[in-house]
Amino acid sequence: MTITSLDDAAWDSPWRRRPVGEKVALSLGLVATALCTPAWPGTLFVSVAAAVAILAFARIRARVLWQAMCAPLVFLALGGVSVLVSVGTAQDPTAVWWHAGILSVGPVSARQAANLVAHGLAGTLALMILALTTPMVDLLTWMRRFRVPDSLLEIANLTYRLIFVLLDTVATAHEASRCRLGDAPIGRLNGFRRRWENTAALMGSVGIRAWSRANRLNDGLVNRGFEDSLLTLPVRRAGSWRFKAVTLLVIAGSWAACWPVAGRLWR
Amino acid sequence: MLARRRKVVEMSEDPLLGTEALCATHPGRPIVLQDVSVDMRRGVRVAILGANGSGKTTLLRCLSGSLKPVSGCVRRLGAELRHDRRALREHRRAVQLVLQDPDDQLFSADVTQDVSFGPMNMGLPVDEVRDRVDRALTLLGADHLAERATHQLSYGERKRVAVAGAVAMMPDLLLLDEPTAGLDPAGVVQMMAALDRLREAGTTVAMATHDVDLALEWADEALVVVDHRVVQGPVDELLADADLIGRAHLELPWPLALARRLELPGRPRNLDEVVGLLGGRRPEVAG
Amino acid sequence: MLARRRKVVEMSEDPLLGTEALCATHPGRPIVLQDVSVDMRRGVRVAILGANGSGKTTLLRCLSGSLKPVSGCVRRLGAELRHDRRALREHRRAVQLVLQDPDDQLFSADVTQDVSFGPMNMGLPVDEVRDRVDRALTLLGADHLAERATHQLSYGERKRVAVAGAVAMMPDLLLLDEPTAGLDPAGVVQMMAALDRLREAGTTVAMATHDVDLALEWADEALVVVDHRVVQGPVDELLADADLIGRAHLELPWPLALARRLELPGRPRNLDEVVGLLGGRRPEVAG
Amino acid sequence: MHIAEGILSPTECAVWYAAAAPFVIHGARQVVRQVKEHPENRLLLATAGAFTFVLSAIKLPSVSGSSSHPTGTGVGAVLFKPPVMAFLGMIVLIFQALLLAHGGISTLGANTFSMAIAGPWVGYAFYRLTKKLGGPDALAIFLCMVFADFSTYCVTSFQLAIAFPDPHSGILGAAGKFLGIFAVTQIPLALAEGVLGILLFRFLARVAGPQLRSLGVLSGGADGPADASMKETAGV
Ligand SMILES: Nc1ncnc2c1ncn2[C@@H]1O[C@H](COP(=O)(O)OP(=O)(O)OP(=O)(O)O)[C@@H](O)[C@H]1O
Ligand SMILES: Nc1ncnc2c1ncn2[C@@H]1O[C@H](COP(=O)(O)OP(=O)(O)OP(=O)(O)O)[C@@H](O)[C@H]1O
Ligand SMILES: [Mg+2]
Ligand SMILES: [Mg+2]
Repeated sequence: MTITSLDDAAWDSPWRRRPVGEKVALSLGLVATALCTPAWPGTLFVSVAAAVAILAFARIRARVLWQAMCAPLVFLALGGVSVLVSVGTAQDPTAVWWHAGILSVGPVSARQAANLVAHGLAGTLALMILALTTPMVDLLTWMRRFRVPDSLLEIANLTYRLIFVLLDTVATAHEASRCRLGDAPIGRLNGFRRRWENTAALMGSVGIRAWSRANRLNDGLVNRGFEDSLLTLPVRRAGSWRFKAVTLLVIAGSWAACWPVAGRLWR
Repeated sequence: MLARRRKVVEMSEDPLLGTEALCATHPGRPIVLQDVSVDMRRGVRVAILGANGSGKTTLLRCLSGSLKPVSGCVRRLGAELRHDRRALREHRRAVQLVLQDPDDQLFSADVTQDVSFGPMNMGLPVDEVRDRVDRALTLLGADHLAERATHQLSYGERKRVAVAGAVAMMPDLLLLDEPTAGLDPAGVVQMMAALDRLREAGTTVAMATHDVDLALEWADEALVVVDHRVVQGPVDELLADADLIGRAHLELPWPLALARRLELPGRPRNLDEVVGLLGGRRPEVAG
Repeated sequence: MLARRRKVVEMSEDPLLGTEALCATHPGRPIVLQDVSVDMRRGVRVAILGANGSGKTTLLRCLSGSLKPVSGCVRRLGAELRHDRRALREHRRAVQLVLQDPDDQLFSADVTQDVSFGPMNMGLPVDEVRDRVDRALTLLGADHLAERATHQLSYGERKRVAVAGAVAMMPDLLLLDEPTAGLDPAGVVQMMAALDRLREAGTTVAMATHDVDLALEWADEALVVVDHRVVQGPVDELLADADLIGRAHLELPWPLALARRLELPGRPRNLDEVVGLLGGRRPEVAG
Repeated sequence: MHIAEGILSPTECAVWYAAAAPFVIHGARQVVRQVKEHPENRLLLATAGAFTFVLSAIKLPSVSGSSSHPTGTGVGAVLFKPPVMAFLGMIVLIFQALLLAHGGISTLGANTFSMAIAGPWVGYAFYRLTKKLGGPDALAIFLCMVFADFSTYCVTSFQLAIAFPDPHSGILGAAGKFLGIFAVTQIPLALAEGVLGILLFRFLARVAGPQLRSLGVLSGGADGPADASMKETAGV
């Protein structure tokens, strides 16, 4: 995955033109469901609903979703293992399935680990609905209605734009450095010391360029009449009652279905 | 004195924008422009030429009001430009500057939003803004880009969107800093065609450029920045002046160079005129 | 099959660098270059031409080893380039790429330090590095800049320092991405003179450019990137091919355009050749 | 190290949001004020945010070949002061959650607390302390970077431990486990960033000495508030 593949997917997604509120409701509604319902079967419903929404309705390619999930999966695996293996002497050695020295795996820790992975997986999938269909800027523009101060949103907006400008700079500067052996200097330990210095030089020069870029962008905006706010046209979007109804149904359904299986509605 | 007087009289005819004894520099630098008096008249295409670092961009920034001169002044329609917020706001509705690097002025994530920035700042109603955005994009031949993400555009596309952002403010005068730099030859032709459409729609255009062939072909007048001063005159005259172009780090455009080498009469500006001058003898050549 | 064979034989004569059935793209993008087989021979000046976004830079990046092809390969002196650290290090001593924007590759506070960046990474002794820096700066006509701070240089000066940084590595082949973009006309002439000196010193030079007049005048061969493929051939032949330049978003260079309009025989490459072709008739004109 | 979406219980999410809120609101207030006084600071703050994000695209050199990325909260704390970093850090965390799937929205409070509040404040405290004791710039910056990373790592481990206490040894035991597991990557990273910080500031001192001095980062200059000095550098 490259640093922009989620964003690229979001810009190209067929759900791009949906009202942001609808997508936020669906995505965060499912996140909340994953958080609050019992891990079994709540997280399963959420995972399935999210995956179906992303792959079937928002038509995101499975590869993109898989790439997006890689990093969180590593974290969940690490977290899962550390929770699964508990340390310390158990009061009742028969209550654990396996032990070696002070390490043991028992039903309690196993349940915890399963909970962690299930909740994490469902939550991340649910969040990906938003990430893969809504470019950051749409979200930020949408947040205007919550009376978040304009200047804060504008900073976030500019951050978004500058991220791409800077990524280009980093990529080209990095390449220029590699061309002159900046990443593979000759010397002890593969030129370890010089490599560090070269990395610092790269970061520093990108930082300085970023700084001057900011000043030039400011000049450019002043030219275009920038005084104290960055107003632009609001985007027109058509809401859909069907989408809202389905959202409500899916969330309420996942919740309700936990009752017969788990016997409770809270985790 | 007399020459100066004549200038003032001439300006009062229709001086869209001009400078008077303008000196300008950047903080902590020696003087960049000294005692510059130039003017841009409605409908006259102006090319600004000069060496790297001579001060073309500096001149444009003074004209657009974003750089305050050290002394002298900028005049729009005869009135001196003050550098307070009100006056500048007025000025920027009439005079728009497009910077060389489109990334220096595209700040918004999508194209329509970005182009709408200027008109929104003017406080226009939303429908009028939408209309202007559409028209600007159409003029630049960029309407198919309206829904795209800025950062996904190619360089040439970003450049056109940047110009559209200025055009949407419907200025009387559009100042462009190297609008064709980095464009492929077909892109240059398209950009020039867009500028022609603009001119037909009533906008006067001036541009800084390093391309002397293009300047000779397109412009009516040239401003040559050399040794901190600016020489103004008909483009073919200035570009035929060997002494001036030497001092200004320019080169003779090819039609003039060819005319000189062949000792042709007149100053052809483009291929057609060269062919016209050589024309009489074509049958011979073909034979 | 036969054509392929012939190619291999030809390459074995002196293929400094080449590609074989190379396909390349950027992560998450559709294919940029498809099935590209080109070669660059010692001493042959190559111009790379094409529309914005056609893939000129992408091709240069593949050739320099910094972009790994999707399939196919890059060959230096007949041997396939592997993309491991050792092989790349070897490759980069022989092939140097200078990017378009000099600010992307100036890392140090002063010019000498910056030019020494590459040689120091090669682990050369300090005296040798000093010597190379001096020679590189002299070749580029920039020795007077040695002591200056990088951020105080003008654009044209920064560009020359950036090239010097690559030259100091003494590559066999120097790849330049738009080395004349943004330079004033005199700066272009100087840059081209520096490239000539480099060539005399034994370095083969290839450059991507949008300036068809310059390409016609300077280059021996052209690589035209069009529709994801690359056409290789003598520069005057390719640039006279109306169909090709139409598809590649190029324009006819003026000497060829003039020759065509006047139905002159041959393909003049520059002013002198045009004058030569027209020469017989000069007295008439003067008369 | 970001806590993934969904794994904290609703109560913990709420608690961490509440813990982070005062810092973020304080930072946001400062930002709003700065921007009102100097509209151009918008661009500089956005650049700082973007730069912090983009740092994750730069790989740190390593002997082994495994890759890690600098987090840069220490640099931010020194250049922009911790309150501003609390706000910028949160923005960057939102971007990371939605652009890179690192972290999440329900865990945003927890992540903000560890990365954008604890890290910068602790790092900055070490930085000020070293300077006050007359330590050299290089040491101050090294300690700032190392402890910014280190405290982030500790806080995250405790946040996870509270969420998943060990059945036998309780929260402390769980904290030990998480600290142990993450130590493999986080301790070398912290030290690496410390070294990188020194090199970075040495580079900047050569290339942009006057600006840094006016920001009060290097010794021998005025120690002005961030907004005033940002204006100064903007003019250079
Ligand atoms: N922001 C700035 N701060 C300080 N000096 C500057 C700044 N911008 C330009 N200069 C200096 O002012 C002089 C004129 O620069 P300017 O950019 O106007 O030249 P130019 O004619 O546009 O050159 P180019 O053809 O390279 O674009 C140069 O010496 C340059 O170094
Ligand atoms: N880093 C990148 N990531 C993704 N796509 C890229 C990247 N660089 C280039 N591209 C895409 O690859 C294609 C070829 O780009 P390239 O830069 O090679 O074109 P070019 O011929 O050099 O154009 P120009 O004349 O504008 O320099 C373009 O469509 C561009 O959008
Ligand atoms: Mg300029
Ligand atoms: Mg290119």
